[in-house]
Amino acid sequence: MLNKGLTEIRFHGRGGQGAVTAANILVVAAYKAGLWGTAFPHFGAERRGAPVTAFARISKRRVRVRSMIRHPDVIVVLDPALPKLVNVFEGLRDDGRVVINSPKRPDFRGPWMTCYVDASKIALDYGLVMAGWPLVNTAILGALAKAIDFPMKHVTEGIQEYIGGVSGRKNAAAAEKGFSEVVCVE
Amino acid sequence: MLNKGLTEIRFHGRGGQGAVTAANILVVAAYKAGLWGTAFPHFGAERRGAPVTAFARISKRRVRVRSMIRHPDVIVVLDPALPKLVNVFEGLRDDGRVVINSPKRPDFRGPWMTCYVDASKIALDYGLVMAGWPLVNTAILGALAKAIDFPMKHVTEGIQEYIGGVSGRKNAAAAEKGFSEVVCVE
Amino acid sequence: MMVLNIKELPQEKYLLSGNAACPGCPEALGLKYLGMALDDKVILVVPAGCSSVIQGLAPGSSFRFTTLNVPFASSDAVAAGLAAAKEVVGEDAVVIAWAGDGGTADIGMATLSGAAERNDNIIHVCVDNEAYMNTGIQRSSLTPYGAWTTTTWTGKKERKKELPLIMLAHKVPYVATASIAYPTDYIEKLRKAASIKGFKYIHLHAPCPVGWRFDPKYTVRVAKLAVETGMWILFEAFNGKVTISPFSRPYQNKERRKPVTEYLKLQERFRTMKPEDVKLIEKMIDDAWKTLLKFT
Amino acid sequence: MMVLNIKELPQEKYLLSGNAACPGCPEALGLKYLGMALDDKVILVVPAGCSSVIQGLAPGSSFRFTTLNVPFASSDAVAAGLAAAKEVVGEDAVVIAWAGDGGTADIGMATLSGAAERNDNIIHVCVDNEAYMNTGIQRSSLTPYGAWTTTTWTGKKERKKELPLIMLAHKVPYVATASIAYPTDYIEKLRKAASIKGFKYIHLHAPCPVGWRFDPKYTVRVAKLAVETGMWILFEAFNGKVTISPFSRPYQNKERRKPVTEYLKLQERFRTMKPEDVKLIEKMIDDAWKTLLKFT
Amino acid sequence: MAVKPLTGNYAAAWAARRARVKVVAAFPITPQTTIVEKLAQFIERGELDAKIIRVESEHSALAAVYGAAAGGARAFTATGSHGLMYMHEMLWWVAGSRVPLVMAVAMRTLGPPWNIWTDHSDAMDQRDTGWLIMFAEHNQEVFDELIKMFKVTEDEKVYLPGIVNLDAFILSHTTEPVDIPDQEVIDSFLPPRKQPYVMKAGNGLTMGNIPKDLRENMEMREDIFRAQERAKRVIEEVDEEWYRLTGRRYGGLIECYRCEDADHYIAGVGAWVGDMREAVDRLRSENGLRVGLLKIRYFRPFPREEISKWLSNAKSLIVFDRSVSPGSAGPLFLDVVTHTTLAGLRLPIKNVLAGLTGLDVTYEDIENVVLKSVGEVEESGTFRNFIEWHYGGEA
Amino acid sequence: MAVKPLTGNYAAAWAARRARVKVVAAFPITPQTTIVEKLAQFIERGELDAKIIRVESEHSALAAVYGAAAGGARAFTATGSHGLMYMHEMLWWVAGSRVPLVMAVAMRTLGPPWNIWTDHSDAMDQRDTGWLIMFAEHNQEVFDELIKMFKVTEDEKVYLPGIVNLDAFILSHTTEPVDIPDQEVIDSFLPPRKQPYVMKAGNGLTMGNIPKDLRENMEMREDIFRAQERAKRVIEEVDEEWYRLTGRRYGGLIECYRCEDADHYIAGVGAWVGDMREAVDRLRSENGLRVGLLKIRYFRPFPREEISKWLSNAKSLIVFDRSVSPGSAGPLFLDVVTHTTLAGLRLPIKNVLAGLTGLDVTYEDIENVVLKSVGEVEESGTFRNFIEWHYGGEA
Amino acid sequence: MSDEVKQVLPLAKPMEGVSGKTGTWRVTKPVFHNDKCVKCRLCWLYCPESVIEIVDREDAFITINYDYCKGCGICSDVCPTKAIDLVPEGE
Amino acid sequence: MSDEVKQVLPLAKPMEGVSGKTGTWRVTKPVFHNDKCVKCRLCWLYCPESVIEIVDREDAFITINYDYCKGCGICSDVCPTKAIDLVPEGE
Ligand SMILES: Cc1ncc(C[n+]2csc(CCOP(=O)(O)OP(=O)(O)O)c2C)c(N)n1
Ligand SMILES: Cc1ncc(C[n+]2csc(CCOP(=O)(O)OP(=O)(O)O)c2C)c(N)n1
Ligand code: SF4
Ligand code: SF4
Ligand code: SF4
Ligand code: SF4
Ligand code: SF4
Ligand code: SF4
Ligand SMILES: [Mg+2]
Ligand SMILES: [Mg+2]
Repeated sequence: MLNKGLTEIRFHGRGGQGAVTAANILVVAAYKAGLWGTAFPHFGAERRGAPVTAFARISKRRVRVRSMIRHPDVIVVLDPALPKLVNVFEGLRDDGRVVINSPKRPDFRGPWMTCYVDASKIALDYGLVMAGWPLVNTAILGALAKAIDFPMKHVTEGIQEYIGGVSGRKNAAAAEKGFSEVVCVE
Repeated sequence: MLNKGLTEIRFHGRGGQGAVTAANILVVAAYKAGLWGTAFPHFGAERRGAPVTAFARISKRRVRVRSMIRHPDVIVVLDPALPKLVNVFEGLRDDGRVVINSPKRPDFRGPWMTCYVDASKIALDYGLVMAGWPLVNTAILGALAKAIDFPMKHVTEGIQEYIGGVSGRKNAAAAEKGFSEVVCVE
Repeated sequence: MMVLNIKELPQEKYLLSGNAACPGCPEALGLKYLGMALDDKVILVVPAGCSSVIQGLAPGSSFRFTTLNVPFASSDAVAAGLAAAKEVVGEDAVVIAWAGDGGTADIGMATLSGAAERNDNIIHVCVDNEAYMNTGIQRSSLTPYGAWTTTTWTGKKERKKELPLIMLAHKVPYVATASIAYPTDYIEKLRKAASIKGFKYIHLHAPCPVGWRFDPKYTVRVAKLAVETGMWILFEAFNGKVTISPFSRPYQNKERRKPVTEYLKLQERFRTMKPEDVKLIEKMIDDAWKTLLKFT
Repeated sequence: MMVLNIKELPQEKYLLSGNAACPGCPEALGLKYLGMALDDKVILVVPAGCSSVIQGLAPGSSFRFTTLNVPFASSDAVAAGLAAAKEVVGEDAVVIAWAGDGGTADIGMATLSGAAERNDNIIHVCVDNEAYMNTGIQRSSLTPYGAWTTTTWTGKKERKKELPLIMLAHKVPYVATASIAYPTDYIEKLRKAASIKGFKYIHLHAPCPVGWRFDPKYTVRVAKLAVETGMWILFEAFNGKVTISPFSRPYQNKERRKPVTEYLKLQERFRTMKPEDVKLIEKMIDDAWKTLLKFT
Repeated sequence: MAVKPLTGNYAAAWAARRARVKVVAAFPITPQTTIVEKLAQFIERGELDAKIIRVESEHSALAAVYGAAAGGARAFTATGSHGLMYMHEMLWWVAGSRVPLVMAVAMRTLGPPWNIWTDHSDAMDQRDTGWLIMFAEHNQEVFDELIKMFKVTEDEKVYLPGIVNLDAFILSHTTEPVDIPDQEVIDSFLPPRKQPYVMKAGNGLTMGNIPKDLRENMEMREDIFRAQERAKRVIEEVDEEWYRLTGRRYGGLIECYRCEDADHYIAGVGAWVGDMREAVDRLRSENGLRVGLLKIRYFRPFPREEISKWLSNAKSLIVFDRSVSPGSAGPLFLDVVTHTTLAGLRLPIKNVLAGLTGLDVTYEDIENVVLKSVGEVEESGTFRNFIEWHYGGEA
Repeated sequence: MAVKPLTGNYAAAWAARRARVKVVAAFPITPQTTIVEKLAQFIERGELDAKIIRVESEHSALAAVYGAAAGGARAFTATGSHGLMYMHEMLWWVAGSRVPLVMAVAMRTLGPPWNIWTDHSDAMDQRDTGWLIMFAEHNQEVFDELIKMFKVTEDEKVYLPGIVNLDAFILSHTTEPVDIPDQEVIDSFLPPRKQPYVMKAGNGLTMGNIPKDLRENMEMREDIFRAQERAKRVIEEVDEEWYRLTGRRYGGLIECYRCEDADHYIAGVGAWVGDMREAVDRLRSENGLRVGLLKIRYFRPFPREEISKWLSNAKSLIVFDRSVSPGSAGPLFLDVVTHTTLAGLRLPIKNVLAGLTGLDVTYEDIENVVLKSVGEVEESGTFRNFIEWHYGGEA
Repeated sequence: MSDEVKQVLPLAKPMEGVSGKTGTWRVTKPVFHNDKCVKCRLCWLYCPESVIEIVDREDAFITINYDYCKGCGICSDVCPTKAIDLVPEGE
Repeated sequence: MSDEVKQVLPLAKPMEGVSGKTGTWRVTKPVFHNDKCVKCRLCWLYCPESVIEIVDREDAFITINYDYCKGCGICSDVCPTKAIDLVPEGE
């Protein structure tokens, strides 16, 4: 997927789940992989639990474009319940990908490829919990890497640089797990 | 003098002496006389006792010009001591007039006509005193009217309109006195 | 002061459901009770702050109050103008400047103090969540000593400005403190304020789960603890004469106050506090009571 | 507090002769004594007001103090920045925001209150001539009840904002009142303030012959009467603890105060006052003393 | 009708009185101060039935009259210079709210150094805010335009606030005869206040919360732009109506003085237009130069069409600015050049920057500039400099 | 050298850190807030040896850094939108004082209604104040230009304060790789602070009292005008020096992208210049249109000479404004038209008003506008409208 | 320029759900148990969303409008008898 | 545009008499009488213009610099022995 030059990604999560962090880490990873990346939140009144979006662009060239992403190549869904609440597929390209935190194959269908992973379980397994919530954003980053053929090594490096310390290592491990456990179906 | 179209007058007084009021009253009088007038202070930090200036323009046509008066036709000096303190004659036209509050013929000389009147005495005679100072501005207005052939009737009307009441009448009387007592010498 | 009974409170909603407040928001509570107190007699003047966001997105609004949003530094002056207009056109209205701690005590301080001195006929409600929440938890002059914010990473070094005291010193007809944990008290104070002509000041303590870092279910608990530890004193003052309000009266007696740590420990913003800081806070509480009681 | 002897005062002039102050100007006196107190250690920050005019016309200045003129609403913030700069570059300076009652209590109130709360290392001197004199005698929040100004033709209807009390409520390290009639007291207070780190507030009573409408020869007399009638109370407070200054001490005792009419009658601005207004003022004086003494 | 000798400031106060404003709030600043003082007096004497709020700053002054106006009362304030800068944020807000409101601005130099004399920087600085902005030439115009401004701003085609600018001292403190029509005359001219909405207890209106749809928000900006365009005709109509009532007419957005046969033009705003008239007359009579004068009355809306109409046969134009945008040129010049260029005009245009910080400018100064500059054009078809700082005077 | 993924705001905070600012004072406002938060963190962690003053308003923010800068310390602040409006008075004062000082402005829509998205009205509104004003396209430029701005403003040929503008969210909150040179590198580039005078106890300097001679005061205004002109060369030299140090160069006041052979031009400032580049590339590759892009980096001083040089053979120009002066046109447009006209250029110029109040603008939108408009020019030699509001999008 | 007047104003009218169905924000869900309820109304009083209605039926003293309940949990915390449980949303 | 650097700055330096010889403002003039003087220095202390100098000579304890004395009269008012008279200026 990265070969097409510019890959546009939209993250869906809930306020407090770390969608913006995921997008940022992707930029770090991209830079390590010799790519250029930009990440930006869709800012608004971000409230705990409320659906939020974040965006990232990954490209071989410096990314110059600043406008909103209207036709993402990839959507990443951090919360299994979100597709029922908001139209996460809006604008998604037919040849796109959906990467979703879900314990089982989700029942929505579309022309895109769907990759799912039980990121919540992974997070809990690795002790990644804050205020009662599983921190799923790194596990799902691993899954995303798989889905778009992004070099996993740089993802784990990126996570460790961004988060640091013990927590960084745990998160990197969760990402590895996400990478290895994700299942993609057409 | 008023025949030349535009007459430019500069008043010299001290902070608190009413030079600006004199200029304003002249505008009222001018309007009553079918003339146009504008009056403006040279604003600054006006301090009690400090030398101050005010300006007036009298014209048959509406006065459009707003710039400072650099070459007055007439200067009016409310305080006999002022010529010693500031150059009251600056820019005065050779064919101009000086109207000054002075008990006797002043000893300065110049190409202009000099009109003097003991305005302080008139003010005291008419009980025009404030905070120990004689209010000389109306007496000197009378003298000015004489000096520039300005219809005295309108000056007294102007004074009464501007000041009003008993005080207005006293001031008008002082102006009449100034008109009748002024002495002009070449 | 008579305490209202819950059953007497109206059911009408003035802050509508589906608004943009965070879960557990104290400002939402403050607005809800405001509606209960004064219903549609109110015109709200709201400077920038969480309460401007809580309204949700136009062309809809979650406020049933007539509401004029205004620049951050302007609320009391706008309110004064509005109140003047209502007076000259002969319309009834309770004009309320509804401002956060920032809009009240910082950028709005000159305007507040000016309206107080002129005795403009408005109520100013300071909804005090002790930081600039709308911009993401920066310190304000009403942030308490020791609290973490995103501009005081190691805890605030200065004490909370004692604004109720400062407003008392302005000698306005009515000054009161209130807390979102004691709605009946707050509602009565609002009603009293509305019945008085001139400048009225109500300072509403409003613990914010987001900025103070506690579980949103504890909003009311934290607010209560503030009163029970004596950190926040409920009182009212007519023309400068102070009366401690019923819910705070027990805590005049220092012995009956709960340990302040019970209040502090629920809040992550105080996690960097050292024991000596806690001592200092205890002393501040004592001092505040002492000072206030001088005016009773 | 020890009272200085006149002979100990320095002869150096910091306000030069030939300045633009009106005859009998109290601000000129305030500046003169400031020079006596702190000489060339001072950097003055001066917002708009008579003191910006008194400097006279550039390229000359009647001030020998290093002086930064600043916008009307900005003095304490500029001073705070200057003081911070001096601290980081390691230079000694006593940074003083020198503002009128308008620049202090009205447009500058938020800035003042902000600097106080942050405890910025500056002295704020409020040179209080009880109106906006520089623009021609308009009322300020510090204009007293009943005074004529060009925006209160029939006398001001609101009371003078009690700013010293308000600053006390800010709990800053040092608050003092002073009067141009008691230069030694004022000079000592300035020196004390300069020796303390943090925010210091000095409120200087400055009767203005032009705005209060009295003969300029009475500037000192009027200022003295303010103290002797108990209208103006000289005190100082370290960390909120008030001490009545020696020159005011006699007037704690109401009996020893001169009748307030002696003060009022010298000033034409009070000429429209009625006997009941005078009563009201007497009551205000009593109240002010009572309140202040609570903090001793 | 009564002709009174009034300063520009008193003319402004009288206009507010005759407009029956209901709420006044203002903060003193030289040279505006006497406007507020006079209004305070009118009110305290019971001659004007209004409330005055003696606010603690200009930000609050505009905030207070804004609150009053939003609440349905005709409201007025006045300021200038630093006062205008201090309330600058509020100007944006008021226009964005579409609340009609009228303000007099006594234009004065911005510091440092402190300086109380006239300079147009403060007024020009407001040109993006959405307010209608007009410049008066004399005290009668101050009065007339303030009255008319109420009517224009309260027209449903406009619903924007408006400023009438008067130069420090040379208008604000200059006394000259001003005709103040009787109250009934003004009442017949100025209908009761209208505005697009009123903040009223119980009507549940919310003004200013975050928009869901940014497109709609941008349309609000465009609507302000359109309202400015629509205001042009309203201004002209109101000018005509005023003429029928008082016999005084100013030409709407622009007056062109002695333009019928003019070759060369000068343009300016504010009080020195009077001196420019004098200069034009003299250049014609003494130098035989056919000079016309564009008196730009309204700067916002900018008289794009009118100006280009007058200039279609012009051989040159000199724009006098009494302020400057450092790093570029005079604000008036920027607008004039742009709009004449868009209209397809191609003529030598020159910017003379003069009278800033209150430096006195005489008609002789103007004559000298014109003589020299027009000489250049007649000689070479163009000006030697496009931007010239002129200090004039006899020095 | 270290490349860090940073938001525009963090890049700004890093620039202040690398410039070794000594005093910071700021007041939070979305979207600027994280600049101050980060600086507070740097300082509290001891990573930056500076004092931070947590002021109670923006007026005080600029006042405090002004005091610090006047006192001899390198100082920094940041704001945007209403914050910038609230400190507007102070901007005039700082420039008038000739005290160098640097500010980052996160540009955001002005209310009402409240709206946090990008719009250039706040930045453009400062154009008369005397400040240097530049617009960054991306986060690297935010960092680079802030560092360079310190050097430019502290150059004795300039001694004026300066602003670096960054668009709300699309720069301020967008993370992308930014190269942050090591401290020693910056130290070698940025000399210790210089300024024309320092307020120091004992030196008896008075700044800002009333001038005796108005001529001198007017000369001060002219000197600001001249300093802006002089700044042009300084900006170019500093750009070159930066290039030698870092390999990054931006072309001084202006960059012309794909202009060598261009027929038609578009011009703009700020972050959407990135999208314009994309549009230009596509218009060339897909539509065979030779379009060039004028990226105007500095709006003050306005690149009068450079812009006209590039446009000498242009067939048309479209100026994109993300703000408007109601009653006239876009601020950028006003400057561009004026200065190209003065340079004797005569080409169809059009103003597209788009992206106001944060409305998203895509490169497709830009392409569409250009295709349609250039079509008009090629057909008729001119544009159909000179001012066009463009809402774009798919709706 | 068009002369047609159609003001676009920054106004809004009261409306429920302007921030959407905020019940979707819920992470934990309050569940009411009538049997434990002592009808004190505190939950009703303190619910910041005003989504608790006093119905005073036999089967339920109160109801919760889950369309807008944000799941803050205040009702549960203030309930003197723990008649409101907080359970993870979606379970 | 010239490239020459010559800043014109809003600065001033301390100088006596920047508002001119302010003695000319005088309406009344203070006249000192040495015989009545008790050397209390109050006139020196309270003179707002700082134009009174303590010379402590036999013939005069103080002198007044009339170049700048504005004639406010404070010295006369504060003098405990009325050793300073106020007379109308010019008489
Ligand atoms: C002039 C100005 N400066 C800054 C802001 C940004 N701002 C909006 S809300 C806010 C903080 C509000 O804090 P507070 O008043 O305590 O209300 P809260 O959000 O906590 O309810 C700030 C700084 C603004 N809107 N206008
Ligand atoms: C923003 C702003 N508003 C108004 C003014 C005008 N102004 C200058 S001095 C002054 C009054 C000063 O009053 P105060 O602070 O009491 O000082 P005083 O003149 O009495 O010494 C005013 C209103 C100004 N310079 N700037
Ligand atoms: S941040 Fe706090 S005060 Fe603001 S909306 Fe959220 S909970 Fe309410
Ligand atoms: S008006 Fe009063 S305070 Fe101002 S300079 Fe004159 S005497 Fe001094
Ligand atoms: S969880 Fe919160 S929002 Fe839901 S019903 Fe309980 S108190 Fe109300
Ligand atoms: S708080 Fe508990 S006991 Fe009281 S009414 Fe609600 S559910 Fe019942
Ligand atoms: S009259 Fe005034 S200025 Fe003159 S010496 Fe006496 S106190 Fe000083
Ligand atoms: S006040 Fe009188 S007695 Fe005292 S020193 Fe002066 S002149 Fe002599
Ligand atoms: Mg808050
Ligand atoms: Mg004052």
